[in-house]
Amino acid sequence: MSATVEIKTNVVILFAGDSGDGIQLTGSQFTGTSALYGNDISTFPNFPAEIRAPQGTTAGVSGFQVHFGSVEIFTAGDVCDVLVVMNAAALKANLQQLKPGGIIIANIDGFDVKNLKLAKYPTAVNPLLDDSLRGYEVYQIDVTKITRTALSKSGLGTKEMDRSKNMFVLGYLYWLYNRSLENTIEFLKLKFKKRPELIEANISVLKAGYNYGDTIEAPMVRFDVKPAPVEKGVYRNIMGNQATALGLIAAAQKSGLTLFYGTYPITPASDILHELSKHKNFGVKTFQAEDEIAAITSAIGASFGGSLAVTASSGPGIALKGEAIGLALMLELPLLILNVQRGGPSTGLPTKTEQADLLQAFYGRNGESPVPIIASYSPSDCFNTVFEACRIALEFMTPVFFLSDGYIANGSEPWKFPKAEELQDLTISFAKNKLKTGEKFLPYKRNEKLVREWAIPGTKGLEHRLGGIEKENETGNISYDPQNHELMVKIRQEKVDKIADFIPLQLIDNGNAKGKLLILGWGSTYGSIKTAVKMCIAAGYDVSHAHLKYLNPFPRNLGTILSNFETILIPEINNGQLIKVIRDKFMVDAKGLNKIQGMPFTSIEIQKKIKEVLK
Amino acid sequence: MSATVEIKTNVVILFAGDSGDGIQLTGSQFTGTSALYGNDISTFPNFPAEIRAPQGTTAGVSGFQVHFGSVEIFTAGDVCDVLVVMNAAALKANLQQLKPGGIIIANIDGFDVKNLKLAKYPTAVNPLLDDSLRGYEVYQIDVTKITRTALSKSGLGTKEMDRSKNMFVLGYLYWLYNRSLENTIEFLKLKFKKRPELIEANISVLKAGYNYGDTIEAPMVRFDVKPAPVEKGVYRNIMGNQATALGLIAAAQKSGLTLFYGTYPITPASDILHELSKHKNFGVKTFQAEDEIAAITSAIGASFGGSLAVTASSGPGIALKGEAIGLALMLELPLLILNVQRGGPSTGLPTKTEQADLLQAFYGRNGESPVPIIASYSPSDCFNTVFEACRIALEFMTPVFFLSDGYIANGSEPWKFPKAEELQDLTISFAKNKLKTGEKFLPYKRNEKLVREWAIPGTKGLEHRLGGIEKENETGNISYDPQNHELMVKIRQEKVDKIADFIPLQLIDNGNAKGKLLILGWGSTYGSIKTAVKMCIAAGYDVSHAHLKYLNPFPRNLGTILSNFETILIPEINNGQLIKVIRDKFMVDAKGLNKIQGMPFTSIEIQKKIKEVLK
Amino acid sequence: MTQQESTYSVSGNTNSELLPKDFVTDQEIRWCPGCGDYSILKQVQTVMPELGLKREDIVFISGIGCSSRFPYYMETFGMHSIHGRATAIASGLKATRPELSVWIVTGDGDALSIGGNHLIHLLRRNFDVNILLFNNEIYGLTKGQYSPTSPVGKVAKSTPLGSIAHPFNPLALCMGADATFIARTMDRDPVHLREILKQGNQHKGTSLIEIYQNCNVFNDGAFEVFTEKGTKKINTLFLEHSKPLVFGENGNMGIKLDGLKPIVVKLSDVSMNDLWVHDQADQIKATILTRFFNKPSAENPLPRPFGVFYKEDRFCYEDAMNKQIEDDIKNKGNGNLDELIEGKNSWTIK
Amino acid sequence: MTQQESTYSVSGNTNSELLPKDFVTDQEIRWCPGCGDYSILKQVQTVMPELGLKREDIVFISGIGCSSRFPYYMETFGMHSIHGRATAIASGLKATRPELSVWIVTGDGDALSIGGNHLIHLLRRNFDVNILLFNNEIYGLTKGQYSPTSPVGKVAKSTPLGSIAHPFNPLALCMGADATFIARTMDRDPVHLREILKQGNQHKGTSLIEIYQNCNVFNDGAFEVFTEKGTKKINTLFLEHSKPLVFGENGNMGIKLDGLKPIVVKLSDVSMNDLWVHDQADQIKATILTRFFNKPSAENPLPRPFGVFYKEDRFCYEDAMNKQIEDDIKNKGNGNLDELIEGKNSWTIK
Ligand SMILES: Cc1ncc(C[n+]2csc(CCOP(=O)(O)OP(=O)(O)O)c2C)c(N)n1
Ligand SMILES: Cc1ncc(C[n+]2csc(CCOP(=O)(O)OP(=O)(O)O)c2C)c(N)n1
Ligand code: SF4
Ligand code: SF4
Ligand SMILES: [Mg+2]
Ligand SMILES: [Mg+2]
Repeated sequence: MSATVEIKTNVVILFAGDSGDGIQLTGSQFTGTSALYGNDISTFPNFPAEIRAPQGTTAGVSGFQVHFGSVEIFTAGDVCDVLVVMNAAALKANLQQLKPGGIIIANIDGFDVKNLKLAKYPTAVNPLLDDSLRGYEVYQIDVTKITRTALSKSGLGTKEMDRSKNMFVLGYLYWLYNRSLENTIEFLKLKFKKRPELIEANISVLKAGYNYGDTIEAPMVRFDVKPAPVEKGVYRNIMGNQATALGLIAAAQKSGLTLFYGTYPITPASDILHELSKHKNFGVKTFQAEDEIAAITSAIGASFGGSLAVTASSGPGIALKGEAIGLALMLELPLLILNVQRGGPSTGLPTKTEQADLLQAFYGRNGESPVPIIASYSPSDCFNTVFEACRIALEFMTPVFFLSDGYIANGSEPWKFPKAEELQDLTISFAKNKLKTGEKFLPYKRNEKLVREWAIPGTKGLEHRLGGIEKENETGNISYDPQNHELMVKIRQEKVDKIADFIPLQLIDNGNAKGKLLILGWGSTYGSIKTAVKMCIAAGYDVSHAHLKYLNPFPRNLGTILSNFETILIPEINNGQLIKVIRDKFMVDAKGLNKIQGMPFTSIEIQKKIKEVLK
Repeated sequence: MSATVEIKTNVVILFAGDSGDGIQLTGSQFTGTSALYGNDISTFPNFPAEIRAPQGTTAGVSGFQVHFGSVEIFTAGDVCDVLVVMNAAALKANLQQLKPGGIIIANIDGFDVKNLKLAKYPTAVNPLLDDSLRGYEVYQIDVTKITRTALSKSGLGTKEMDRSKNMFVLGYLYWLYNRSLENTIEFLKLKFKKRPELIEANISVLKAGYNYGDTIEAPMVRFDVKPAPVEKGVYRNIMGNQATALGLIAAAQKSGLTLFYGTYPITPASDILHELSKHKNFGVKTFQAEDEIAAITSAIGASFGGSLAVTASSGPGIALKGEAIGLALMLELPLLILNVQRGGPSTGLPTKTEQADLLQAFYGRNGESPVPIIASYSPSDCFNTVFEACRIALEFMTPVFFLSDGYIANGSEPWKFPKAEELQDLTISFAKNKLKTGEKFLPYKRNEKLVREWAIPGTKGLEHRLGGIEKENETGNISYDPQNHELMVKIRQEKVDKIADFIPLQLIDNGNAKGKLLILGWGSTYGSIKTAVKMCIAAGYDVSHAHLKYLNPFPRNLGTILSNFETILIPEINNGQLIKVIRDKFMVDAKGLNKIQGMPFTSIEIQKKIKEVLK
Repeated sequence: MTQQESTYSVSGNTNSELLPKDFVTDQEIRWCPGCGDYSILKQVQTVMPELGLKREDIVFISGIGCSSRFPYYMETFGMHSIHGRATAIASGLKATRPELSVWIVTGDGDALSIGGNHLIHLLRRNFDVNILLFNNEIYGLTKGQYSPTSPVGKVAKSTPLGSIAHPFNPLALCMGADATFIARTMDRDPVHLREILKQGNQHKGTSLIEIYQNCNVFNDGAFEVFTEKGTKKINTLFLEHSKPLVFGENGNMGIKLDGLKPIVVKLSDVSMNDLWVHDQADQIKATILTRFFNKPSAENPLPRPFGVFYKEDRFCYEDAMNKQIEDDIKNKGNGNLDELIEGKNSWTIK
Repeated sequence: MTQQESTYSVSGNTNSELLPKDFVTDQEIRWCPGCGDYSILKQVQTVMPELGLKREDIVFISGIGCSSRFPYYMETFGMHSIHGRATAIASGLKATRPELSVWIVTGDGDALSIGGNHLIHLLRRNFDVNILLFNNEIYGLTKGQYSPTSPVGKVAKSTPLGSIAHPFNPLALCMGADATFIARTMDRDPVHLREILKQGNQHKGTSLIEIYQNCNVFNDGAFEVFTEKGTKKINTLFLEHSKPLVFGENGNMGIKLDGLKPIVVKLSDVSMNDLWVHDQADQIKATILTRFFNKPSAENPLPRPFGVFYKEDRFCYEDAMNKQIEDDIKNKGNGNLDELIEGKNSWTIK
């Protein structure tokens, strides 16, 4: 039966099911196909907090949200248009995400007595049967049964048959959104190269799903989401942690240095380690240390030896690195510290996102210890931002904080990736022995940027000693001299402040350069703010958006920008951190918009606040 | 020959010599005697950075500065009136501390060729012989020779004789300042109880010094510093670290709890451990852990068990405790974290003072993690302040930061100490089992102060589990619920903010409640600011002084106070830390006065700044 | 004012009415289905009532890891702390509350990677606590990185080409740290597990119990040669004090010492009397037993020992701590706060 | 772009012209007069030219402590880092610059208290570095607290009534951590010290050298029975590979193994042939030797061993790391950045 086709500018689908239901794969496939088709896209996978929470329970629900459109897309979507649920728990956990009137596609088999009970529905209640879902359009499909039927002649066991249930759902959605099966068929061929019987089975179930849409008798609307007017070029889909890993390898290649990555596993930073350790043929050295302190100090050792040294963790692990960060800054060695932030304090909410480690990056160590801080604002942006962080570390001989968070780290988006040759060169010149006879090497002699030279072991004549005790200017010898200490503290501060002369000026992302309201954001709130501001401007509000990537030092023109607005609003996924620094530094009475729920803002929340402020 | 007597209101003497010269003992004796006499007093010992730097070198010079007067004394003195030097290095290292026209008392024997060379005077230069010291009054005494003569019949060896050189100097100064020998004689009798021959020797050298003053033929002025009009009562001399230790024991006694002190040695905090470990008969349990992390986590264990748990360190060690502080705050268990600050960053200047760990106390951990902060302002004040910190920790079930610094820790002053019975009672009531059958204990149920109960193991029926993962309100069970997380973050913040209702209002220490200039200080700058403001007020300047003890939360009326002044000046021994918090919180454009030299402000420096601001 | 002794006092009565189910909490267990942790939890809950302890005197302290979720499932006092620090937290608790029964639950990463230092220091100090080290040779909670006990070559998330780090031999390490009680058992042998738990509890001093635990999601079968029927008998050696070392199908094999070298012998060739007799008190013998560590194979047929390797009587830190306090009180009398505050050199201004 | 190999390349040439004085820096030495550290510094400077290393290829890394000031006095590359972390810093350096000669200088507190974890992990990973552990059984720099090697009863700043913590046996701990080279020597025997330094340097893998060092200010005489003329001979045992264990005035005593038990015998009573012959390759024997640890006395006359206890060939972490990289390059070719960035699923928008 052929259905009417409705054209949509953008659609949010949330796939949800048990961890074992192949939800992540289904979501990624749908994403890839839509990207290929030319849609702009943003995604957010939502893993259960437990490794494998008991099957069928809400704790075990895995989700994958994809937002695709014929317009520019900046977030994974506030609410969803379509909710695909493989069992009762998935419905229960996610129904509040579905917009009124939205579509529910439910696998009936996941709503049997056992599943209903595991999802903690009251006895004898089945949401598919009572009319609690009357505000939605519900499509009930017995996925299991149809899948088994489709595979009846495959010779596979029931268990193995059931594993392709997700392909049925995917096929059905391809039908619904008028997508070609080609991309997924190719994928299946590669994935099951070694088990041809599974290639066939999965393809036939995929097609069964597609055909089901075509053939069932229910009156049904199909949708079309046209390609987005995105820039021409070659794209790929990329997750934040992956982009971070690639950015590091790129920086190593462009600097000609060995990449040393000293780390200790922690959610949500570990995937960077996993990704890097796959690329040993780039000379990458990954080191899973015994703890976070060894992770950073081994990186300091590698930096002393002339490597591009990186350490990474999330909040609690970063807390452990504080003392060693102080050492790196005293030694004035390049070092990258990546913090993929998660919900805190303490162990907090390990699998959730938060921006609550900014002040830790600023002040989380003893003494006067300024460290440059730079934050990424989207999954693909991690590539550029971590590359830039490497540039700063190498160019200014300093530890640098790179901040990302769980939302960016696990989120993905299409990326018009650069060619290697387009990337900036980071060529390093280690100190050479240019001493005249009798002359002593001065390890703390500085250039006009106040940067000392990187003199690595193996360089004859440059033998020298570094340490964490206050050092005499230029010679680096231990010095307890009062004046010298003040001088050195000031120099270390000035060196970081001066970086402002070597970073881009702050741009207004959207809106006028002067006006009533500036939304000042940083990090992963970019997409929601961007969307909200865009819509508010369209609705006639006088609002602008600037998004900070450079947090320490701030771009030189930030003060001027702030002074051009009547009100400054700073949305953060924390209890107010950037706002403290801004208020102190610029004496502007900025207001905060804070959400501390382990989840990103919706653009609606931000729009609401904008309208409230401007009314 | 009898000398003229000149009356002085206050005098600063700096004793300086080699580490082996008994300088600390000489200084303490002089201090004790003057205190007994009724002077107000402040002292500052200055140890060499090395354990035992090569004898005779400037690196090996040990100093003890005492400031005593018939007026109130608040600091150890900006410059000194009298400089006692046992050798050439001591002169070289300290001459710049002596005021023009000041008195130098020099031991000639310490200016032989060898000593001059060790002190790095150019060959053939002897400052006692050229006229480089012509701006001072120099008394040269061959202390060694006279001491040996005085002991010629004692039967002691030369080495042992030479060890009482310091008694000669002390005796001479007793003569100069018209002091009785009694106190020191008593002391010697006790100290050498087991070696009577040394009692006699030391006393006779002490007397020789005194008589030397009486009999030499040089025309000489003696000085008299009358007793100060200090409050009546019983006094003792006390150093900051000692006062901290006693304050902790007092809090343990008044709360009826076992004091558990988990720590790892570090300068300048270790002396608290040394002091506490002497008082095991108070049931004090000191635990020298394997590192700072074990130090704090063992304390958390002790707190869970119902002890008054304390951990202490200095900057680098505090940096290591960040993660565990987050745990304590999540668990909502009482815990004291003492930071005796020293010069940073990194290893920094371990033997010097600094106030540069304030922002670390505020923000040095992951996530939203507010911790109350309270700072002591003088050696004896450590007693009250640490006691108050214990009160807050116990009353609000929270970790609390107590900040002190190297200057306070090693400085000493007379203390009109309280009687035990005058101290506030801190009686604890652990949670009791008041549950009805079937009722569950709710470990995170709160009282009107938002404080939960302390339910310790061993209490039947209150079995429960705590952890660092976000917890459900009231039950304490693990919860990943978004709304609950926001609620808990807000509660933890509010609980700390609310403490403001249970601390004293901020007082103006000196000056008017409204005016042109407020000097807002915290911690060890108290004495210098107090002195400076007093003098400026006397000179007619419109300046006031408020000194913060409560840094988080601030006293409720602080905002009002700040708004009553045209200018706020914040002097700190750092590059500007409190000022950041004040500017952010109160939107006042406060100015900083910063010194980062590992040394306290002189009151002159502060006066200069006051005059500059007010001109 | 004196210590609040009343609140602290803990009577020694056994509480014979308690049942295993009294140690079950209302929290849903969140381990993966099939995880070895379930069996260990079960055995601990089973053994608890037999130990003669009051429930409120028992405290379980853990770090972070799958295994470290354990305290949530025990109806006793408990703390789920931070990664690697359970041992240090327990030390502070035991130092101040020696009358409590303190159990530490930790994983191979928690105890031997980030927590290695606290572990070895706890062992030397010999606080009277029990350590249950769940060794699954993998990082479970963080989804499958190799751990300090993973064998060389282990392919895991962080080592796609195989691990290159020589692993710890946990019991050898603990012997080196002067542990006073070390034992090994496994999730799949409930009877043995319970027996070892009881012996560990009885030991006065730190009891270190390594438990082989299967992580069926990230490291399935790591110990199957020791746990599965077909291979268990010839690959495991169950130690019993004063008994000769015998193992194999039908107990037909034994271990003999050739000088310092252990060799496998057939009981048909060698007399029982010539076999190595297990002596828990012998530190050297225990060390040699910890070195039965390579996977048994044709060239190296040494079976893996289970049971109590070593047990030594040595004073516990908390006892010495208390004794020092008591002695000091005996010598100086109970501390007098007024005297302390006044010090020895006060003066009066009138 | 490829690695900047030119800058890194280090030739293997020995530099025979170097003299001990070439390793002396212009920094004034700040140890207390009489400190054992002076002698160790002297011997290290003396030995350096004999090792066939270029000065610029040598790196000394230390933590914090009196001993950790060492790098400032060595005219090589050096880092005086933070307390306890020298071992971890050295690991990162060696992992990336295997051609350098890396020396770690650490104290008993630095290595075994705060740094214990990094030490044992370094040992198991077996990076090819040398560790000089200056054991003075005290915290020198912080002015005299007891350390993890101080004996029970030690009266120190933090233990005015005597320490109550059972100390580590450092070499036993290191054996437990699967060290591949352990040795003991002392500040007061320059010849032996130099010999052990050379052997440590020759060993491929982590060489752990414990050096008894007198802190004459806070712990004077801690080792005097082993270092002073009158008592040294009967209390020390100098180990030499393949040689029987002989000691005593005129070498008239020996050690025999009675089963697993070492006993002291007089050579007049027992034949040389019956003595224990030192075998550096024997892990169990080495372990037994580390257990010669109580102060020698009438009941326990076992002398304290000095020399190389144990030496094992095992692959070094950095070599395996490089091999894995080489193999990966062999298998997949040198990484191509464009291909990496593009990934496998790109698409083109035209
Ligand atoms: C400071 C810190 N670092 C890292 C982590 C992440 N983390 C949690 S558990 C764990 C290791 C778990 O392995 P193991 O101890 O063997 O326990 P298992 O899960 O296998 O039972 C890691 C690395 C953390 N929570 N905190
Ligand atoms: C993080 C940190 N904790 C504590 C200290 C203080 N500290 C410096 S050296 C030291 C111990 C020194 O003892 P040891 O390692 O035995 O060296 P030694 O001075 O005896 O040579 C301590 C506790 C520090 N510098 N940093
Ligand atoms: S990941 Fe492994 S150890 Fe963790 S719960 Fe699952 S099966 Fe158990
Ligand atoms: S304190 Fe001891 S170890 Fe340190 S320099 Fe002095 S004598 Fe040497
Ligand atoms: Mg594990
Ligand atoms: Mg030492």
